[in-house]
Amino acid sequence: MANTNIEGAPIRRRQDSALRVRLRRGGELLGLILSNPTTVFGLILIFGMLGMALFAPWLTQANTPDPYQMPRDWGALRMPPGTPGHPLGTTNTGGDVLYGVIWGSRTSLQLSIVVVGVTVVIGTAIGSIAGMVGGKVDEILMRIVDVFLSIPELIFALAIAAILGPSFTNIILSLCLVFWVKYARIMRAQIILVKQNDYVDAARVIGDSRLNIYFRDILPNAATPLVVQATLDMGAIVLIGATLSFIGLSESGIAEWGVLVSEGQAGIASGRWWASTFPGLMIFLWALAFNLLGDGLRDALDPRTESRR
Amino acid sequence: MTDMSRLPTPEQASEAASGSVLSLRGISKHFPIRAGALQRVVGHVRAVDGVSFDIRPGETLGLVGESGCGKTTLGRLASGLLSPTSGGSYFNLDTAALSKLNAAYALPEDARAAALAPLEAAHGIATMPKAAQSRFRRNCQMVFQDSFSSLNPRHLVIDIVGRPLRVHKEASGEALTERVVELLEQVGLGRQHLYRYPHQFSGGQRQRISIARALALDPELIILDEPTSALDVSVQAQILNLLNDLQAERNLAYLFVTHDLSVVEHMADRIVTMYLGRVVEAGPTRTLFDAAAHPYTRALIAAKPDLAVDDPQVAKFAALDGSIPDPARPPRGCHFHTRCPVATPNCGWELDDIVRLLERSEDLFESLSDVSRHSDFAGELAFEDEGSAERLAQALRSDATPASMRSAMESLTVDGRTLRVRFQEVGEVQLSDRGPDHIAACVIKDA
Amino acid sequence: MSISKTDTTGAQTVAPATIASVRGLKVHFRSKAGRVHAVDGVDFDVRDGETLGLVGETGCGKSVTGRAFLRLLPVPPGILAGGSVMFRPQTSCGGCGGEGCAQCGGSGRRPTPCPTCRGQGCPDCQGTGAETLDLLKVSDKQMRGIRGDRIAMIFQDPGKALNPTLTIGEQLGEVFLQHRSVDLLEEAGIDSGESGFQAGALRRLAGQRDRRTDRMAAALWPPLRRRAQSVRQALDNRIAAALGETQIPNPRNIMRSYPHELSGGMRQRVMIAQALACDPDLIIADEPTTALDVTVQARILDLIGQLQAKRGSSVIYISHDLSVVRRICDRVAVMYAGRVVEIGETDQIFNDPRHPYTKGLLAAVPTTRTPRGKLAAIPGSVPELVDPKPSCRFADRCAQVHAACTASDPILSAVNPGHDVACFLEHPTSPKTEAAE
Amino acid sequence: MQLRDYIIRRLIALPILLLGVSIIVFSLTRIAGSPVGVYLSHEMSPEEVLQIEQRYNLDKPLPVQYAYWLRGVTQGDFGWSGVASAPVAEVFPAKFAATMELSVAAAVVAVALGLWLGTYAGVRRNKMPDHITRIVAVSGASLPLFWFGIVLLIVFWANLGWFPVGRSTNDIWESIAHPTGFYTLDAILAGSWTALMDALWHLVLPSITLGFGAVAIIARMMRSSLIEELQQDYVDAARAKGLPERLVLKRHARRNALVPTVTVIGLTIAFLMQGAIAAEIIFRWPGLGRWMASAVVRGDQATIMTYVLFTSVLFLVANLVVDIIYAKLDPRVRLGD
Repeated sequence: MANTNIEGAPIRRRQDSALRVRLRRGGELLGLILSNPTTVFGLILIFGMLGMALFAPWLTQANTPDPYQMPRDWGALRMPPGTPGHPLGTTNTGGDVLYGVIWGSRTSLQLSIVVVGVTVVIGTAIGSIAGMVGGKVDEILMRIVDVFLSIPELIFALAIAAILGPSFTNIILSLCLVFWVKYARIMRAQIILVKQNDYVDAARVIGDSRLNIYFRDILPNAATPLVVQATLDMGAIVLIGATLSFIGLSESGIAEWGVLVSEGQAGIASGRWWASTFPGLMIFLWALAFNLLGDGLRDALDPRTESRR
Repeated sequence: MTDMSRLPTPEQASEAASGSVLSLRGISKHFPIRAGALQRVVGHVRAVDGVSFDIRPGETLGLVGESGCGKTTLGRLASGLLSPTSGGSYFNLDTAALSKLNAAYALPEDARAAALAPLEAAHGIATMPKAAQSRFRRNCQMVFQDSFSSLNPRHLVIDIVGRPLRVHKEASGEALTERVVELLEQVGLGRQHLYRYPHQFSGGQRQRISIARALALDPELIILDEPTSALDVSVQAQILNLLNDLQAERNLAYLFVTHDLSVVEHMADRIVTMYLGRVVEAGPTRTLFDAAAHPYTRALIAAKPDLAVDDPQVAKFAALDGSIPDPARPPRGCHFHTRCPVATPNCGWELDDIVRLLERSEDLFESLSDVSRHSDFAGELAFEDEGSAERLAQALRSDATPASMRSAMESLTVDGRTLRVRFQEVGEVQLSDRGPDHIAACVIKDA
Repeated sequence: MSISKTDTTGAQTVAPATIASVRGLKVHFRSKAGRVHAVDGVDFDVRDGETLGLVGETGCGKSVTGRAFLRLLPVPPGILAGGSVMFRPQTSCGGCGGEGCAQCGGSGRRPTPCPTCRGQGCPDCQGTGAETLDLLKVSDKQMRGIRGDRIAMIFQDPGKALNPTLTIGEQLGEVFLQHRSVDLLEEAGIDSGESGFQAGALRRLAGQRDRRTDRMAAALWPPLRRRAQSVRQALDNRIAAALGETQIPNPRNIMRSYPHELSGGMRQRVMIAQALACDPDLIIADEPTTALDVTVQARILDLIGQLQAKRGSSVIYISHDLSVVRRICDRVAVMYAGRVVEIGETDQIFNDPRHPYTKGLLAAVPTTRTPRGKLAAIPGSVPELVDPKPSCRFADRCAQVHAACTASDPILSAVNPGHDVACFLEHPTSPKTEAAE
Repeated sequence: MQLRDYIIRRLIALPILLLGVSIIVFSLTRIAGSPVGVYLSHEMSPEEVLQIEQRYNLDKPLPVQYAYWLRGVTQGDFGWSGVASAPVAEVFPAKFAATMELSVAAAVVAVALGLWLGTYAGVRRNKMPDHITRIVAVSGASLPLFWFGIVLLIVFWANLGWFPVGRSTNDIWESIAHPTGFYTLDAILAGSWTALMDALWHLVLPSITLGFGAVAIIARMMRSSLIEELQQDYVDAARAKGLPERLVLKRHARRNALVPTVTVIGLTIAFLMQGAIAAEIIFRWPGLGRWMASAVVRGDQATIMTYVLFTSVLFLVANLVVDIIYAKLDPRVRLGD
């Protein structure tokens, strides 16, 4: 609904400036995002886990020399939760579950930030080139994308990681190799969509350069779905990374949630449920938090899906 | 490319004493149609097919036609947003240059290139030097139909209206703000609107912002692509008045693309009517409304409801039969003959007209098994049974078929399950003079 | 209550019967900014057999008013905030069997007698003796019986109002199956007295109440299949006839095609065929030609006019296009910001407009006579209807605004027989009461 | 584009895509080094190693090696599986049957439940069932499948003892013949009630584990597209005809809402293939996934390559089928760009 009070706008608007208006708009948007309780819940979870990752060395005694290796307490194997010194119990090999849960958040943060960061940049670049240049270039790039998309992503990443050899770094590398495709595709589709808007033509009629039009008109209006997807993937990457670790593609003994679930698996027949349960719960919460935030962003940023909720 | 030499004749050019802002000559835009497993190009949609006209300084040229006639594509070709498949557009021709251009196009095709070369170099949109191109870019602006889509939702009004000035480095900082305020005031908005987003405005106000943006570089020509068709009448009146005031103040030329005959009658000095990618008639507004030479123009005008008619019951609905034919395979001769109420045998009746007739009949189309063409005008239609062929022949000889189509048939024989038919061959219909500054493409000359 | 035209002017001529009357209709929408009064106290009558034009600009509430007749409002956020829509369904005239006679005024139909008093006149039917239903209050089941049968709707964009995944025949057939299954069974030679599984299954199939077992039986059991096919045949004949009536060439072919395979004009013909399928008493035409080209528009308007005249149905023609309304309507109601501001015979409205808004609207349309650049534009734009104060809704755009305009609501009252205006310029002493309670 | 043309186009593209996939996979394996290791033992001399390299064409340039490998693949020679100590082609069918049985069970549950749940919630928008469905959907998308399986095991196997792990009880398995490799089918063919119950009993937990995520994905899509369709004009038009709400939903809205949902169902094929790996590890299900998992850990290249190739064939074919169904459901659809 158009704001029709414009004609009689009060004088105080005189002091408006572009910055002020933009800030106000940002504030309104933030308000819109925060008006959804599930989004707020997601954000609280995210801040909680980020805090955990940030303050890990203060929450637990960092293991030396490598804090990402689980410390082993050979004197307290297979202890249940509530054991003094091991509030969440210990694993078969005496690893402190709490330590794994806390330092695992750091590992997960590393994983998701590196993979999402790298793939968003690569995907945006390739998708933009395909969408903006079009023609043969687009054709070739999209055929490559098609080949990548013919393999389910987890299986592709699994194969790459397997061939590179089991290590957490290789998991990151393999996920980077696989995930850019999705962003390239979204970006290209978005650019083609946004290009159809008359304001792009209007900018051409003015005589603005193609690069300017891309950065001022196309990219900002095309980015929304990418931002939403990236948010959702912050969770999804951890989920997939943990699955790879669970299958056995990480070094064993590192503080990583998937590895811990895998180690704990052996004990469940004997009733030792804790070693798998807590790290798994963390994966769930991590993915849940970003899913909630992503959904909230989508609703707030994309007017079309307003009806979808 | 058939009739570019017809328009306008050198005599007419001399009347246009002040030259032309933009001249299109034989301009075409064909979009490929792809089909089959390998997506080969199997044909072209001739969205615009050999169109020529001039836009004179300070005038409003109305471009009318039904949806799908190519008027929007033509608007985009004129603004340089699309590049033509063939033909040329020439910018800023004075009287002398315009008559040279017309003389060149009057030459046979093989001699034309040499005569055109100097004009191409100085005035051709695609061929002129960079500086001249940039001058064209500043002097030819556009206002779009959809005011939602034509303003970037993430930009403030000051950025939108000030952008042309920034791009062409005309102003910055405080000076830019003042220029933008000036422009906004010219279109009936003001300083208080500088820092607003497009979504905070109503449709009419957004269209005003679009107009302010188009005015920023002080152009000579603005292409208006259905600027008011998304607006309510009371707002439309505001915008039309505004456009008119601006034209008077700044000696702007408008190319007004619209489907609304009332609006174009009100606004235009001259009108060009298009049908299936071609110009069928062009002339001064009053001439067209009082004495249109082409039956299509007449039909459009008659279909226009008008409040000024005193007794509405007298103004009987004038309506056209049928729908617009497939632009990928336009009818031969006059494109309009399939729907024309006054068609003659010379209008280009062809084999496809029989197929169009068949599509309307209950069962004959089903029993049609094969069509073999000798040309567009002659061929054989094979049916699954003899009865169908006979029935079609009867229908073609009866009143169910337009009289002009019947007399266009040179022969019609039934041979078992096959129907042989030959129509008289007719060339493309050319635009011809109908009076001062008035041309039309119709085989009936004494309308 | 506003003054009813028939009461004040009924002296010399017999007042035309009304088929529907809207009184104090209020439809509100919930929005973030507040309660939007989209329709805010609308009164008008629809006379039997007439075409009533409902004109106004975007957002004036004309479409919502039209949809209220069929209760097709999104709930939530739409709220029926008050008023009534009274409707008198008709039946075929008993005197002539629908041929048209003196008894029914040649229309071939007459009002259904009131079930409470058997046509004697009682409070239920407001003393008219004709069955009178408040469309806002009838049960859902009764509403379904009215929709498509007694009141039909032609939508603005036939491209969106036809289901893209069903064929034209399937969509048109639904109307007949829903409202005319008895006739279909009769045409297919299935006796109404017949009982047993076969007859039951056939009845369920023809009435769209089929169960899975019925469909399986109809597919697998030859005797049932044959009879189901004859019902199908009867249905197809009806569909083809309905399409043929709208001058669609080759209806049997069109039946098998999908909406996207047809041109816009053709689709609108299908919509019209669907709306007129059951000979409704009242047709709501919501901007039926807005999406079409002018040359096609003329044909469609012609067609609606012809078919309406043949059936004697009444039409509410909703449009923003004054020139079209002038051509085809008997009477016109001008709406602004959720209210009817002026209503009268077409001639009265176009030759003697009284409300400043109507005058402005007419002057804003470019015509042959208007000199260029001299269109009389109405300044400003339509106000937002969030929690409006009592005042003339047009006051802030009106050139002749005075103190009374901003103080209270003007109400519709007669300036001439059959011509009502809601404006303080015409009725300086207008009572300050609201139109509805 | 015509549907027939489109299918032809896709069928032409299929082998080309697979060729692309095989090149990627082949180059990856060779990055990691020569696969000669599979054939070697400690006591071989350098000459013997050379001989073996020659025998398997491992001394040739990479493109030539690729050509030899491709020729082998087309002839059904997928190489030697180090993990299974047998040729890949020989082990494959039995494992394939096991995985398929699990995936089909999960898919049937997921599609049926997902569509029902999505419809149920979409119709009751913003009411209690809708909120619950949304919670189920979002947690389904966030739940690590392997952990969910373990939790189920902890509760229903380790603590309650209601359900078993593995694919079968050994002596019951041996009591019947296995012509198809699908245990449930075999049991039905053999007419053995005990075997059938045993098969189904073992299927319950793994198929719930595998299907849960897919239910979430499908329900979510069905819900949102149903809500979108319910707002279309033609739904109002159907109501204006006097149709009861039941038919408006069934014949108009739900059918059209299925169109985008079908695409998502196609994507869940990939989801099931991926999920099967973890599910099979947890439930000791002797299928392709578990085989792949051990191959991955031990660097068994032939198995990995075969598995990747196989899943992409399955995935591409499934997507093709989905697109055809899509075109059938929606006659407007203009396939391809």
